Amino acid sequence: MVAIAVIKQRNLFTIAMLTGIYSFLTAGLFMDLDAVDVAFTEAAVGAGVTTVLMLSALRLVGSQQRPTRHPAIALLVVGVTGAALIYGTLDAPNFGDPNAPAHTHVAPRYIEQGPVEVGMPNMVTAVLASYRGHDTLGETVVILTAGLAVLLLLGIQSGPEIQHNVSAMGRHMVLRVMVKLLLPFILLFGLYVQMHGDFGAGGGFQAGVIVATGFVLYDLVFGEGNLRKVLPTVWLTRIAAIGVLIYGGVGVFSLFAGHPFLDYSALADDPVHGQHLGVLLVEAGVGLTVFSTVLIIFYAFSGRRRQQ
Amino acid sequence: MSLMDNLPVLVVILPLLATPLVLLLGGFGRAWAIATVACWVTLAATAALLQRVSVEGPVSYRLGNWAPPWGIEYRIDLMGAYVLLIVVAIAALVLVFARQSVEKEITAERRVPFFAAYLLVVAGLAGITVTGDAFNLFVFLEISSLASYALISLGRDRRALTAAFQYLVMGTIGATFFIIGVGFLYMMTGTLNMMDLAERLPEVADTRMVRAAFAFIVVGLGLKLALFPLHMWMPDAYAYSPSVVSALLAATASKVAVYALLRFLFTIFGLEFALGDVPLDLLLMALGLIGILFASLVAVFQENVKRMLAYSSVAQIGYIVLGISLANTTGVTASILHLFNHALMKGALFLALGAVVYRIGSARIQDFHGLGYKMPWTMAGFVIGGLSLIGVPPTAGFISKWFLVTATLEQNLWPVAVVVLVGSILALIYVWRVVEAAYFIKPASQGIDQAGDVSEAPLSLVLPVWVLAAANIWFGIHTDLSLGIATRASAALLGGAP
Amino acid sequence: MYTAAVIAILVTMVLSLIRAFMGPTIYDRMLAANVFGTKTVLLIAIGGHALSWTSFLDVALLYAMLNFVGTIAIMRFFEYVDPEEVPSEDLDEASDAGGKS
Amino acid sequence: MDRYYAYILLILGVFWLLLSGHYTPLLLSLGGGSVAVVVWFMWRIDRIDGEPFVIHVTLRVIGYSFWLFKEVVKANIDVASRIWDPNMPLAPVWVRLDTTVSTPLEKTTYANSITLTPGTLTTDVEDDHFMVHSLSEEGIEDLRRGEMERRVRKLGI
Amino acid sequence: MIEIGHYNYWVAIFLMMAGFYVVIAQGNLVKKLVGLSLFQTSVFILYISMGKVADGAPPIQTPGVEIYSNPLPHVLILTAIVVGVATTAVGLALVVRIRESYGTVEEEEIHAMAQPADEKGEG
Amino acid sequence: MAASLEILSWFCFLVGGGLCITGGVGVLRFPDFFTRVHAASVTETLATPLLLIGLMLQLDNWLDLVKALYVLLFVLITGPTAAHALAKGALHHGSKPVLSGDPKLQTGDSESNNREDESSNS
Repeated sequence: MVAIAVIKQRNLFTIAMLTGIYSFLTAGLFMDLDAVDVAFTEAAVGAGVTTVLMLSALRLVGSQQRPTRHPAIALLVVGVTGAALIYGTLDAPNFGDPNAPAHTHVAPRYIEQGPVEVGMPNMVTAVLASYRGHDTLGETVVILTAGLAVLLLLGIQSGPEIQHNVSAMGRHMVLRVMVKLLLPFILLFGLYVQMHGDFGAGGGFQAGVIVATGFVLYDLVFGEGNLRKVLPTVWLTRIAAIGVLIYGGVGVFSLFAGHPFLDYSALADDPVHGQHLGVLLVEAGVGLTVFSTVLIIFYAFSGRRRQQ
Repeated sequence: MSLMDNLPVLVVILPLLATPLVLLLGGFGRAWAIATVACWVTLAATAALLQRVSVEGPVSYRLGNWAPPWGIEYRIDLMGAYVLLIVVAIAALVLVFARQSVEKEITAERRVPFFAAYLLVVAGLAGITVTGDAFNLFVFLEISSLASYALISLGRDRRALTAAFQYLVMGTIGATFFIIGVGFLYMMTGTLNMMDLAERLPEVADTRMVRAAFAFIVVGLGLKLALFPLHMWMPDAYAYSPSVVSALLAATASKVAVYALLRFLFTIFGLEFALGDVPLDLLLMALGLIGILFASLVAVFQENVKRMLAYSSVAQIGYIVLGISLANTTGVTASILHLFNHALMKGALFLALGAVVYRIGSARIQDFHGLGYKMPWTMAGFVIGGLSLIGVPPTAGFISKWFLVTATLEQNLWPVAVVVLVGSILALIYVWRVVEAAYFIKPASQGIDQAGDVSEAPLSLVLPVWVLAAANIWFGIHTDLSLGIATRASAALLGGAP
Repeated sequence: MYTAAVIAILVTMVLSLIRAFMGPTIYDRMLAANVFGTKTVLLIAIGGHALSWTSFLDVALLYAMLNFVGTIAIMRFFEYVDPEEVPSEDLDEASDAGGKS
Repeated sequence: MDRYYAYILLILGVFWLLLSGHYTPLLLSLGGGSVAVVVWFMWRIDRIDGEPFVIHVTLRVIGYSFWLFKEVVKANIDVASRIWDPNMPLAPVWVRLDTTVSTPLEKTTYANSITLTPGTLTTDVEDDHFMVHSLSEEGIEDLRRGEMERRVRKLGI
Repeated sequence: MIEIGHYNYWVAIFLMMAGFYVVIAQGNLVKKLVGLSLFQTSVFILYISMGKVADGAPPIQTPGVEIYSNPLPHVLILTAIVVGVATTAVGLALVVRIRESYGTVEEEEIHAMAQPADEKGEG
Repeated sequence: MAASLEILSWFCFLVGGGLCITGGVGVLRFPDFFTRVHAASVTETLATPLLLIGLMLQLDNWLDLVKALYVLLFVLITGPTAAHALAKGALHHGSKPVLSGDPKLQTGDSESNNREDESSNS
């Protein structure tokens, strides 16, 4: 499969491209395994964000790799690990077996009660935002942490010195017109994904990524620091922080209302209604944080000059 | 629900939500103030929590008000509360120290995000200790790890970058192994809740899958806690990171990883499985022993005091693991006790070192010449920490070593006890090298910058050092509190589910 | 009928993948990757309908978008690479030979 | 100019309604909010890069699309036959094509139409000419006859 | 689909090991990160495979569908994907900084550079 | 009515699929980057719409229909834009198209030509 090619390729640009393809394939596999939401995310993240980040990093570090050695010890470690894994799976429940313990203990409640208790058809969103809402709070914080870490490491150069090299692309009329035309639709599509996470695939995380990708596309084509004027870094940091605060705030609100942390039932008189509202708010928080953090990271990478 | 009922969640969300506040309000002074207030309030909450747990027994908290196997549960038993106290107390003390140290070592535009990341480390570590859900533990593990990669990379030496990168690779492999293991467990039991896992595992314990899961979780956590052959990332990471960061991480991060290991070994897999079916006890013991000897030896030859202390940490992990591998009450008590005491001594040592770096800008042993007279308070603190590290009687270090030796002798493993003593002697040697440099060697006249302008570090730096140094002695003499909790915690662990 | 269409798409995907591996220039690879991406979109749209997946068209739309963004991104950043870093062909050729095994 | 944003607002609103498929008050208001946010962003972006592109969607676009589709089919058959021909009768040319289209949107439409038709490919867009690569001389001849250009200009965009 | 048995897991394991091998064996830091994300992605495949229920539908409530796949692994993997991309981003940022201060991203060259300097410029 | 729609969609699928493969073969067979773009545009401009139209004829949910239409429009708009951008980029980076009358075109062994061509360029 593509994976092997990825390993063997020595030109890192090609690798970035191939990992994108690999992500597409993985996402296709996820679709086939009924994991629509995951496929959505994997596509957006693997093929979108990771590729763009990888490329912008490669711009800074150079793309040619030296020939590699193949130490036997690595093979040994890998072999042992692989053997352990195979050993482990030998008496695993069969693939797709509906009677596997994984499907009979905790999961049925999500499937049977999720749509009723949380009031939304998409069980993944229900579990994500409500039953395991705390994980998702953690996830949002992880994103914020990554943004912070990149900020700490690279900082963001702001101001007039971010002139992208004037290149063929810099004044690429067809692209400019087209991107300008597509941008509102991409953004709106992102927001659509945000709002319809309750019903179909999608949710705050995916939406944040899509919206950010739209802006990244704009920046790639228009360059010249325009995007930094549209969405200044300071705004983004604040938006990221506010996103987490919205999420945490919902939790704290339920604390003050005399319920446990993150109990959305506290938000409205009718528990199901409260759940719905809570999930909506929480997803909004996730979306804001993800969108702004992805852009922060992108700024950090693209604003940095290549040093020799 | 009263405030008391919400304590378990408060200890996590206070630092967690203080982070965006720090980012929003900005400003170095304000960031520091918010972080400090958050940490101290958390400390108060933790103390109250410990009090409550020790009276009422384990506390469970349902997040989102979903019943445990479905929702995420926080579950705090005595050991959890105890480790939590260590983490938060050290974090709060280090913050006092941080204000001036950070001002000196971190460039201005990075200070605000620095405190934000600091809070995230604390929140992540606190989350690991209180959570009762295997996957939630992974999430918090990653929060704290990601933040600490960034913090480590802020060291002024460029090797801080490579150290952070190495840590990132190793840490991610560890975390991925961990989720493979958790995934296997989930496949076999259908649950992620720790208590539920513990209940359902015995039915399926005799399957290869569970054994593989066990192996992956142990290796994964072993990577995080720098168990001997997997320790490669640690010395560099501690040696090149900013003083504040080394103090915080050395005193807390590996403790929490040990805690997670204990959780999985004893609470989830249960004693019989963990140390009976699988010959893990022998393996752990061997690794612990080799770790003690090897790391102590390497430490003796280090020129950089920070690096020396980092290797010494690897050795101390060896002691802790050794205690676990003995699998009797005394051994585990010794481990838990050492967890606490090691946090105290390493905290004191790294902070003292931070104060030295603050003044002379170096941590090499030859720059220590004559420091004993120029920075008497700092160096005195360092010496007390060092004594505790060696295990000299009136200090806390002595108590835990004593218990460890007793435990080995209970099992009639006197060669092991000898190794422990040898380790202490090696510790004596490397601590002595610093002491010798500081007190008995005159500074070379052409010394770089100690031409008389080196004076005692400011109060905000010395105070935390001394609080910890004093704690080392206090807990060496008044053992009731620490020992009592450790004994009860280990009894609970070994007695199966607390 | 769906099967026929899906097989056709899969064949095309394989063909474009071969081109992506063979290069020889980075632009050939990008072109192939672009074709590959479009075909993935089609595959999801048609296969998704055939297997009655839910919200497969949302995913297809997302893929179409990412495919475009990806192509532009690669081009954008490739412009920054120094000419001397443009992969020399034999290197790539050699590594590919191993890659397809 | 303000009409232009009202216009975008309208198009995006329709886009949302067709996409959403859920018409509860909550989602409708969220949709309205989303559309407004996007339009605000577009307004802001236009202010900053100074390149607002005014779109006039007219019914003529539909007619043009059908014509273009017919051309595309013809060209496809041509290229497909070249692909399968064992001799691969290729005679690629790369020439300058003078044009009179003026506005950016017109140029873009024209250039993309050329590219969309297999066998011809716009490689560069300059003020008064395009560079076009074609698989054969005939493709260029067709373009030079200018039917496509005329139709693009008639769109009045 | 039950005949497939464990085949799916093994594919995932094979991919996992491929990624893991890259992490250990490759000297190029960027490549290491690529390997790392390959490794993680394969773990995701493992998880999602275990969530599949034969003949199940995606866990989105649809009228007339009785069997759904297990939503829990999906949720976990969503979180894990996020963690993965966060790690990659931080890793890449580190690589960029390493490149800036060492001038290379090959592990061996960095080692060669770091050792002689060990005694100088400490602290 | 339903039957004729069915037949129409069959037709679309078959022709689309055939064109799709054609394009793929073209991408492999054609001698240089620029000619390959033409081959690629066969798959993008006719095969894709045909397949999607075939699909649209099968869909019974108007919401899906609209989304399929969006996908189609999006692909049609971005396809040529990307091709154009790629071609422009390739030129900018020093590739030159192989032109009519070039002896390389006649040999039929496209790969070797190509490598020669590229290595002389870069």
